[in-house]
Amino acid sequence: MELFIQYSLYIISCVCIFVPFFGFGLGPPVIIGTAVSVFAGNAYALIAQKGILKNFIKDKKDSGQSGGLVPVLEEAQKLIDGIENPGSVMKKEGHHGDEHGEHHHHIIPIPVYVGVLLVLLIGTVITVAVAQVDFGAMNTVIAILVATIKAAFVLAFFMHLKYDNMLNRVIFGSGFFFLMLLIAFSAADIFTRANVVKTF
Amino acid sequence: MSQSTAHVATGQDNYLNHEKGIWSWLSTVDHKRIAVMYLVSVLTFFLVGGIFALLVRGALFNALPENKIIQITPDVYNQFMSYHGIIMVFMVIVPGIPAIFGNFLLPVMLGAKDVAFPRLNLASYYVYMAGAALAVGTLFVGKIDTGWTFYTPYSIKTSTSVVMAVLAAFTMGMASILTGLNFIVTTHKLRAPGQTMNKIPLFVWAIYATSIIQILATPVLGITLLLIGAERALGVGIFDPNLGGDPVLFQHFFWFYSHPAVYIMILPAMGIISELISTFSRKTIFGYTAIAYSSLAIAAVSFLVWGHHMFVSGQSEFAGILFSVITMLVGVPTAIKLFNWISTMYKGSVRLDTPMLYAIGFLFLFTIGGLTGVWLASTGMDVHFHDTYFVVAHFHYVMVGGVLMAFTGGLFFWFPKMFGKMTNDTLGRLSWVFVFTGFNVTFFPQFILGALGMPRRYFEYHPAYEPLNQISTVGSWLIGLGFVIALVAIIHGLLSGEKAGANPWGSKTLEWQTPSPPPHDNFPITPTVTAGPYEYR
Amino acid sequence: MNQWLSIFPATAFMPIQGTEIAGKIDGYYVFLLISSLISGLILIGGMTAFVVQYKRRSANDKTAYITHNTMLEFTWSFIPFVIMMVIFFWGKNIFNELRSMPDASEAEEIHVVGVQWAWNFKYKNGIKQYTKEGISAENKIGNVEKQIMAVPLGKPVKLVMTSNDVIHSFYIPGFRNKQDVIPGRYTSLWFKAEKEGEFQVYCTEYCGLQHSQMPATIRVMKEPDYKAWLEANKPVMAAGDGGMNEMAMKGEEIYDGKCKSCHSLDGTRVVGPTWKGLYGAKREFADGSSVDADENYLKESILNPAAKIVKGYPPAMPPYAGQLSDDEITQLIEYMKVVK
Amino acid sequence: MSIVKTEDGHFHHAHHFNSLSHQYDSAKQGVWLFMVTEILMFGGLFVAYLIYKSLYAPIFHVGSSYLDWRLGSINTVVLITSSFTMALGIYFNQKNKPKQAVIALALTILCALAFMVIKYFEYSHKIHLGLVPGKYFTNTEFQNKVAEYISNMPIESLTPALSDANLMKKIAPLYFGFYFVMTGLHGLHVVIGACLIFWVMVKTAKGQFGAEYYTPVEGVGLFWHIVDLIWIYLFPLLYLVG
Repeated sequence: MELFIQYSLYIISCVCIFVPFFGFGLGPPVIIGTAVSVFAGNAYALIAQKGILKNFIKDKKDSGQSGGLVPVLEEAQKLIDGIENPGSVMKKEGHHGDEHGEHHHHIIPIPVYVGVLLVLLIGTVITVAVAQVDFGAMNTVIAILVATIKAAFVLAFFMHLKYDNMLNRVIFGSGFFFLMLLIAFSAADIFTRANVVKTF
Repeated sequence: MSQSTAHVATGQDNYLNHEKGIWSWLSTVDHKRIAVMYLVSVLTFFLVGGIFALLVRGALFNALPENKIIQITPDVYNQFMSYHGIIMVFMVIVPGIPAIFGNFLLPVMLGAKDVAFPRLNLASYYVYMAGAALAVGTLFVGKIDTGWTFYTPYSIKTSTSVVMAVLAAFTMGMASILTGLNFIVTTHKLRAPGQTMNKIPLFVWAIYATSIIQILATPVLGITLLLIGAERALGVGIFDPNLGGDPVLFQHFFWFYSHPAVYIMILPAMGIISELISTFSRKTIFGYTAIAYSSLAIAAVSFLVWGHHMFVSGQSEFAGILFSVITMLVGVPTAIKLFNWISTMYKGSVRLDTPMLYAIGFLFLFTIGGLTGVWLASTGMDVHFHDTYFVVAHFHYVMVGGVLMAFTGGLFFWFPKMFGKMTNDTLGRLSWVFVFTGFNVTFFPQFILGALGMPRRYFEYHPAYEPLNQISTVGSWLIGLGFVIALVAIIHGLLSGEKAGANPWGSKTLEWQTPSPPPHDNFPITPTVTAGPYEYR
Repeated sequence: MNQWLSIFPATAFMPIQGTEIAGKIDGYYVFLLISSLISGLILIGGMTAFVVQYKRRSANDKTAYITHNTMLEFTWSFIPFVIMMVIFFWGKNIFNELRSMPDASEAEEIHVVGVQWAWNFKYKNGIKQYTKEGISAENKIGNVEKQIMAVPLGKPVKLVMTSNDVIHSFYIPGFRNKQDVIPGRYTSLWFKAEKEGEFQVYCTEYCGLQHSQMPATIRVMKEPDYKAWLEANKPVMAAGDGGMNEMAMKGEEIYDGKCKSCHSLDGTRVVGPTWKGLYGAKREFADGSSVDADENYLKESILNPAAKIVKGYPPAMPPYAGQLSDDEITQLIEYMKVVK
Repeated sequence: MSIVKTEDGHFHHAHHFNSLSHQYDSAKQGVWLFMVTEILMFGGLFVAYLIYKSLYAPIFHVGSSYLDWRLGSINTVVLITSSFTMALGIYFNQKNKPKQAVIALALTILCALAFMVIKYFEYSHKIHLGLVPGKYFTNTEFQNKVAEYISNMPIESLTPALSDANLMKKIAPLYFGFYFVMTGLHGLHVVIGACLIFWVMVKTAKGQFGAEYYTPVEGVGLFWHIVDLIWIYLFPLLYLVG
């Protein structure tokens, strides 16, 4: 999967270099935005999955350097560990269903589910409440923003994506990514069309 | 495991005789048997689509309707042309290589016992057949005359049974999604021990890239087709200009699938060619990584270039230029592949058996198709060539000259593996001669016709174009003859071919390391992979 | 640049050049042809050479073990890339030229309407090259009798195009130009003809039964001839039995703008009743009453449609009181009279 | 894929997998891939919606005022709750508590039914008023309201299309085209989801799932959450912001 990410990265940066070159109006923000996010995702994947950071810290410690940035980096590594291996954080619950051996499914406790339910209900209330006030074009933005936060909670907890492996996250993210391409390029046509004027 | 070993000891048990009776075939979950069922279905549809092609070419032998050798009316011609497109695209080329060779070979090449979801695999076969039945059903209920593209608003206005046809395409799209899903999970999860992503054969890489496209592009086609149905039933207005819709948006949605679909068709063909060239040059493939990655690159970029089908469709000039430059980028990985295949032959030991002849034919035709593709990707040139016979010639060079050549080559190559018998090499070579020359005779004149300005999908045309069209029609008969000879070679091989050994071509990939035909579980013992797929030392 | 390219006779494979841009496109075409021939020769020639030279000699041939060569691979990714960028920029410049419209002041504007299956042209002075009932039997490609669009020589012509039914595409091979014609929207195309004579127009977007029989001809004339043509074909304004008088022509324009989407002229049912043979016919209403369609009824139905609803139709028409002047209503009714 | 529970109460994975967890991971990845296709399929509709909304904002604004946001909110709450009970259904299966799991799944189906009943009332109301897609649209009041709304807009914010009153009247039904297609397709998914949940509920009741093997429940759960997810976007876009 990293290969996939890296190769699409190459392509998108290619596009990135050439599109601003022509001074197009709409393309660059969209494409640069996606490129930056892919860069970020890729860097994250490298650090998290290949353990680059971990190795770096280890090297430093081995060679006796522990000042400077090393403690900060260690904190960062812990954070990544927390995201990547949630099981290690919530071990007690996780091992309950594993009596039969090899497989490790993370089980989220009921209070978490209840909390998510509450968040979603509050989100709904906010959506409805905000819609009663007229913010103009911001209404759509707020609505989509709140909806996205709600969706993130559903994905992370109800759909267990927070505790799932990287691949499934990438798979699901790619759906949204390609959707974004569809809308970006369709919009690049529809909103840049010349207005044809009739003189008679 | 002990069971499998026992079978090998007798040397008799294989997937063909593992179970007996027609029901054991229809209800099988063995990927190899499903592949054979796909083979039979796809070849049948190919025959039907080919007959439509010959009829279309026959009708175009003469310019004016009054002296046509095939006396049909324009509406019948439009139906022939539409059926040729729909059958060949949705029923033959899109499922062709992935569903037949992908199904048969992907698990074997990975060293797995089956695909990840065998029952889903069978289900997708039946979904595909249901879609095909719907499509063929329109022949008896109302016909279809929209072409394979279903452009609105024509598809909303025409009185033919468009709803049934779009449902057919939707259903077959569903089958395509399920197959792709199965292959992706299989590639991720079911590789044999030691079979890392850097060691899988290039055919698997190609199928993997194809599957990604299938998963990501087909749903958009699905919703587009459903919307056409809704448009006809309810008049929702999303694509109907009378109700405020934008027909050009339909084209965006349609080509968001259908351009990547072009790569659904050609990528597996490229995979086959990688295997053929390496095996018959008895040499390791040149630039494995480059070929593998360029498959993924093509898959990724293919989603960004759909607008090059729409340079003159009324999309904005800005979008046209944007799509044009990205299209140029697709040319780079394609060029990389061509160069790599050719340098694979350098200092090799090349043997021109039937499959290799087809591979050489592929390289020849695909080079022409690819180069003319660059012309069409350029905005300035495409304005003149768009929707003329130049485009027709270009995509037939890629689709027929590319995909079908690779398909036939692959069929002759893996036939010993699939059925345990050899085909007659003389017949195979003869078929190649006819297909190859016939193909060039048919489609090269169409480049000239297109440059001269003959528009596509014309039933009657200016008499000045007649001589070139007649050459083209004669060529189509040669292709037809060539494929009939190929079919004879296949049937002859099935009935009275020599018995094939496990590895008749001396290939190094995993599927040749198991008996021909493979046993029910593919391998007597789960293999452990230690070397790459092309280690010819 | 194009000088040396023109040594190679591109016109042998292309239609006659009718515009300056067509010449540029042909130069570009020659460049593509030659560069593709060279690349094709390298690829196919290399392939053939390798097949011949490295033919398998014995069953146990040893082959070289070459896995990759980064420098080589980079070269053959980079060189095609550069060539393609050249091709792209050259093509983009031509495309820009094809698509940047001339000033409205200096260009001759002609309106084009694509219908199934004919091209309709309309000039500023009222000339209409309309085919009312599709294509006539003798109006075929073989023995040409087609719609004529006269254009002046050496003056930019701008076409403003739309379609009445499905997508068509307006293609002039001699000018190397093409643009789809889309219902519900206007697209435009321009050219400056540099050669006298007749140029073929094709429809290149599949539009149904007689897609291949939508021929039209662009007739390029010298400026004075063009003026004379415009004068000679000016519509006859005199009132007459089937002919259109000036009032009716104005009415038609109002119809095109406001009424066409709901009322047909050929008897097909759209949203509202057709206007075909409407004037003087007996109208039956939803409440059972009926009346002959005279000027008073028509006027009432335009101003206050809800008063009398024709049987079998929804009360969908908005009232036009205040939107149309009395003159305009009279013009519309004049037009209804000639729609038979 | 076939999993057999043997007499001693253990589950056996299919022959081509190494282990149960191997099979579980593969199946889950397959379901996720399928979810991507669902997202992209609905995504096509959302793309069309966003484009037309930015082109013809007044139609969507007036259109959304014709929908009852109270019913929409109730449906949102119902679906969110059903997602919660579905998650519980999986949880109880993970904990080897089939009885509670069956109750949770049954509640989910009830929510789905409640959702469809409310949807039915909404639909029949719209159809009664003639607020249906283009071909059958008869509600002139809606068209007039759109015209009125546009006439109240500042003149400089009008595009050529918007200032053409007749055109706007003609294309006003577009909103209900979107409404019926989007909610209709979503409703179809709700029905399919309810059937699937019923299927896993029966299997749970028969004791065919447990902590070791509950892949179908998990898969159906993912599908159901996607249905919920889509509604989370549909609700504000159709009912509130318009």
